[in-house]
Amino acid sequence: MSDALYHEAILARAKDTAREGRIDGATRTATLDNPLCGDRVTLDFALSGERIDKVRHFVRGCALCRASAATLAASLEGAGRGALAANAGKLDAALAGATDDPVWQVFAPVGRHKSRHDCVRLPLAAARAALADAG
Amino acid sequence: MSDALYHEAILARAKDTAREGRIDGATRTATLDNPLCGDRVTLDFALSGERIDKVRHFVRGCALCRASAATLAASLEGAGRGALAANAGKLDAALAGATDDPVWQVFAPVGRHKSRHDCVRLPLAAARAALADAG
Amino acid sequence: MSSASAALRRQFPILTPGLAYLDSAASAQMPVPVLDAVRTFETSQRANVKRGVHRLAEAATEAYAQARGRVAAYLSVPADEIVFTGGTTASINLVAHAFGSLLKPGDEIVLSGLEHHANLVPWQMLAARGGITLRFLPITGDGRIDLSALPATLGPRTKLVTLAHVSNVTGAIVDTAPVVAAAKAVGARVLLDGAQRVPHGPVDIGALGIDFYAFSGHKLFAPHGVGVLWAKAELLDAMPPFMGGGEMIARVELSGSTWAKGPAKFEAGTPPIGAAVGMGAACDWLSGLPWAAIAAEESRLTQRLLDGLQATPGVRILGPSGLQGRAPVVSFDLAGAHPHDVCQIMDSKGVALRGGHHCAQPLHGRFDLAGSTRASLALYSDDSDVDRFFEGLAEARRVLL
Amino acid sequence: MSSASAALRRQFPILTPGLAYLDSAASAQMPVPVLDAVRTFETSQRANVKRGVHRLAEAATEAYAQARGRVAAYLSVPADEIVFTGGTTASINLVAHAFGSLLKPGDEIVLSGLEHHANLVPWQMLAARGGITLRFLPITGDGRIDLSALPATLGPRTKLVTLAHVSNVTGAIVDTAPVVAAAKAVGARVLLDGAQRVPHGPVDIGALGIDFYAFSGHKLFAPHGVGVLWAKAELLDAMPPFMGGGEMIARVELSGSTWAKGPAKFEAGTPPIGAAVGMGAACDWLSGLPWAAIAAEESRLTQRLLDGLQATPGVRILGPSGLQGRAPVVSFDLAGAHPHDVCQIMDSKGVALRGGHHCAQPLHGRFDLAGSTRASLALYSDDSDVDRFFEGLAEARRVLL
Ligand SMILES: Cc1ncc(COP(=O)(O)O)c(C=O)c1O
Ligand SMILES: Cc1ncc(COP(=O)(O)O)c(C=O)c1O
Repeated sequence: MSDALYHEAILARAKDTAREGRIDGATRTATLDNPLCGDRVTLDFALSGERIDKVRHFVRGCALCRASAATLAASLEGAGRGALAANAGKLDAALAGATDDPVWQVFAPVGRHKSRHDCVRLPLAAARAALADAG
Repeated sequence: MSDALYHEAILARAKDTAREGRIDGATRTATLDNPLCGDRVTLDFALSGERIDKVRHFVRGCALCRASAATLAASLEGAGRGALAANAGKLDAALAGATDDPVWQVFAPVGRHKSRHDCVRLPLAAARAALADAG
Repeated sequence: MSSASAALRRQFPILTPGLAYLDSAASAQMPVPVLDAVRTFETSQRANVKRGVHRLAEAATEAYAQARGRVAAYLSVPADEIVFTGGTTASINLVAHAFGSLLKPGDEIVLSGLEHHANLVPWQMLAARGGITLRFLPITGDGRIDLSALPATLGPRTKLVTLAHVSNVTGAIVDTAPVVAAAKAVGARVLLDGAQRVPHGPVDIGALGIDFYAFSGHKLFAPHGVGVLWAKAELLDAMPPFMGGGEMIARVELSGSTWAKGPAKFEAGTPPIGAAVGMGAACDWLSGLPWAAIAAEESRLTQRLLDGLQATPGVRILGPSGLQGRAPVVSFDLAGAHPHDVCQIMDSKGVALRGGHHCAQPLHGRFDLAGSTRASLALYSDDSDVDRFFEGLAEARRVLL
Repeated sequence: MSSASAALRRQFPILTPGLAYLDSAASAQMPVPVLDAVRTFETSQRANVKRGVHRLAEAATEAYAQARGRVAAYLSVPADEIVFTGGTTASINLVAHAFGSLLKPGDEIVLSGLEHHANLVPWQMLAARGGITLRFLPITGDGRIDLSALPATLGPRTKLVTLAHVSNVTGAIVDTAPVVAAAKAVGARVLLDGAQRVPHGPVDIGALGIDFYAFSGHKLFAPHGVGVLWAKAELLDAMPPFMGGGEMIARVELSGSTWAKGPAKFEAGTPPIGAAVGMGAACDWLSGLPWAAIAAEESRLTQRLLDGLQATPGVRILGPSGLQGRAPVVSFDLAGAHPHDVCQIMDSKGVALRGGHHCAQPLHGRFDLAGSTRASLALYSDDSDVDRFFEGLAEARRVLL
């Protein structure tokens, strides 16, 4: 039996390399570390005003972190900047076991494992840092 | 019932003021503190060569410390300097419950109370400091 | 003795019928809920915290975080302002180094003449290291910090005022409002040494308007070896770390390192996990107790001690003679008898007291004494303790005087 | 599994049949004799130490002194050279401040590239404070300190060489003789971080010719929150105190203070008494164990881990491939799998491992990794743990690769 944490859907997300990489001349970028494990996430954004044209993630981290980064990038691309807060709310709900959002509910099994919450939250924190007080 | 520690003989020694005080122009003197309780013992000696002519003790301390100082002073006066080591040995034996020395065996009940060993040893330590490396 | 307090007392297995434990200001005893919380941690949750993802590591990390939350709740502060340390002494040394390193030669720190050595020696060491000047509020005849000296003692160079919330010798509770007002007026920070305050009920730290608060687990019915420093988040941010090592870093390279944020920055190395869990359990247990009733009982017993001592020839009480602004800590001098002799004889009657300078030599110097004898109460104290105390005191007087 | 080791294992109530606890290098578990010693202290001897003359205070003081003696016996050193601290990190910070304050700008300290952050960050902080230069011995490809660099790294300005006795990542045991000889030749002192050495049997510290030794209770089958600094008496004499407060003073006046002698000078405040009693009980228990047999068993299990890992595709072991000069700590990288994912999946099989940088980021940098997965053994480890480890590893590979 594999740990429910590592079900097919989450592993597929972790292996989703569609938006992996960097953006040359990104409008916004941020790199964040998780000091407890040394993991590192970089998120690059190409913006047109409030609209997010393109997102790339570059993760040195665990499968959960990579799955979260890929999920976030896919959710934000083409959306407005406000979509970040909405997605963060959906992840929180998934961790609390209180969502049926088709995109984020794959992270629901992480809810029971507090030590891994930071892994899935790190990409959202990096996005928040990158998009903060934009003008 | 009074604690066996504070029996008549030891209290009598504590109240023995025969050699209490200081010696003007003492040949040797030393003051020691017990840092744990703030108690302080001063021992003054008047020596003629190896012979101890006179001893005075000045104690700010508990009854056990005063009794020990008075006992030591009485034992050393008129003796040679070597008598200090002999008396220290007798006190150690008394604390170990292994003596019938008529002078020091009054301290035998202190043996059971490790926290008070320093109280009765402080005067001997002061004497040792005063008489150390004498020429 | 009320049946409520009898039920409380039964929670403390060490308090056997023959024992009048009146030394709670040195270390208070541990109730069953705390003993059990520690045992449960050690036998079913024990692991190192934070970095681990296995079940025990998760359980330990959760228990440690819960402990921080429970302590924070007892003090009405956010959990991320609670730093676990080794004790009050370690907490104050942390501030003396971390906050102290932000000070400049010529800056001044204000203390009082009744401080425990833990709230004096670290500042003397900082003064020697950093060219800081210490200034002292004097002590009144009844063992209080003389707050009328605040205006003359504080000035534009004052950067910190650091005082015992409750004196461990006189029991005097400092009136914090004028201290905080005077400090604010000159832009100084305020640290309170709460070691003797927290065992007597929850403290609303936020309401005090202070900046730092320090205390120990072992006086708060928890294990030895854990303590707390509470500091405002802005100060935790502004201060450099004190000790270096694991857990307090963001990133380490051979050429240099950067620091974690929040309390972690000040918790270098593996923390005292089991002891912290015990402290959390103690705070949780204490938070549920009927404090108005307990305070009334502690006061009633303190009054009995004060009355009986005042009626005893040769006794001088070091501290306020009444209950106003006073914690249940009663120290006294018995003329002609040394505190250790008094304690020893009273011990033979089953009465546990403490004698000596109680780590407050300057205060005893102020009273022209080398030491004193102290009876200190806690929530489990009852009339039988006070009865035994006076029986023991009569015996000590009979033997020694 | 021999019946002797099965009997040992039964002493650890937390080691239930479903659990393969392979995280002892983070925190080892506590056996019944240690659990009981702590409980006995807390329920029948608990009081503050030293100053008290009542029965509990005498019992507590005696228990604390006995603990010091038991730790000293485990290390074959005099009891008055044992300083109780909060842990390895606190011990090393103590030396960095106390010994560090005797150094001058331009003096050098030699470390290695595999140190735990606890034996690196305090020296970086000292370097910044005191103008001290840090120099590093490099690490070999198999995770050992490269002692061939000693002559080029040590020089007349070297005042201290401070190294892990055993690496908490690679398990490499440092060869102390050439280190001590090289340090002696230039008049430098030697500190060994023994955190990962002491759980594997008594150490004759006197025979090593070193000056300081540091370790933690929680890795030695005792509570968290207590540690030891051993230092030569002459160094305890020469160094100023680190923290100030109660117990470490000779006399305190408002104008200044003087210090106690011996270990007391470095034990400011109420010590972690119950935890120290637990550590003494642990040392006492450990002193009576058949170490030749335990070492042989630890080696045999380590060999099984090494053999099985070497036969696993994609696995790279960080550390010596053989048993020579190696403690039972085995870290590895599984290509394409993150350590936390490996640990998490293996936890679902009841295997407790640790993943990450293990507070040794520079060492992982040396290997071009962010982290690794670590299995660490203790005297209670057995074949069932290793069996489960390989079952779990197979599952992790199946899921992740
Ligand atoms: C008022 C006060 N401050 C500080 C301390 C020191 O606490 P600890 O020894 O637990 O560090 C004590 C108790 O000893 C105290 O009563
Ligand atoms: C080699 C080594 N040194 C130092 C430490 C730090 O010990 P502690 O966290 O108990 O202070 C550890 C363990 O974490 C270690 O393995």
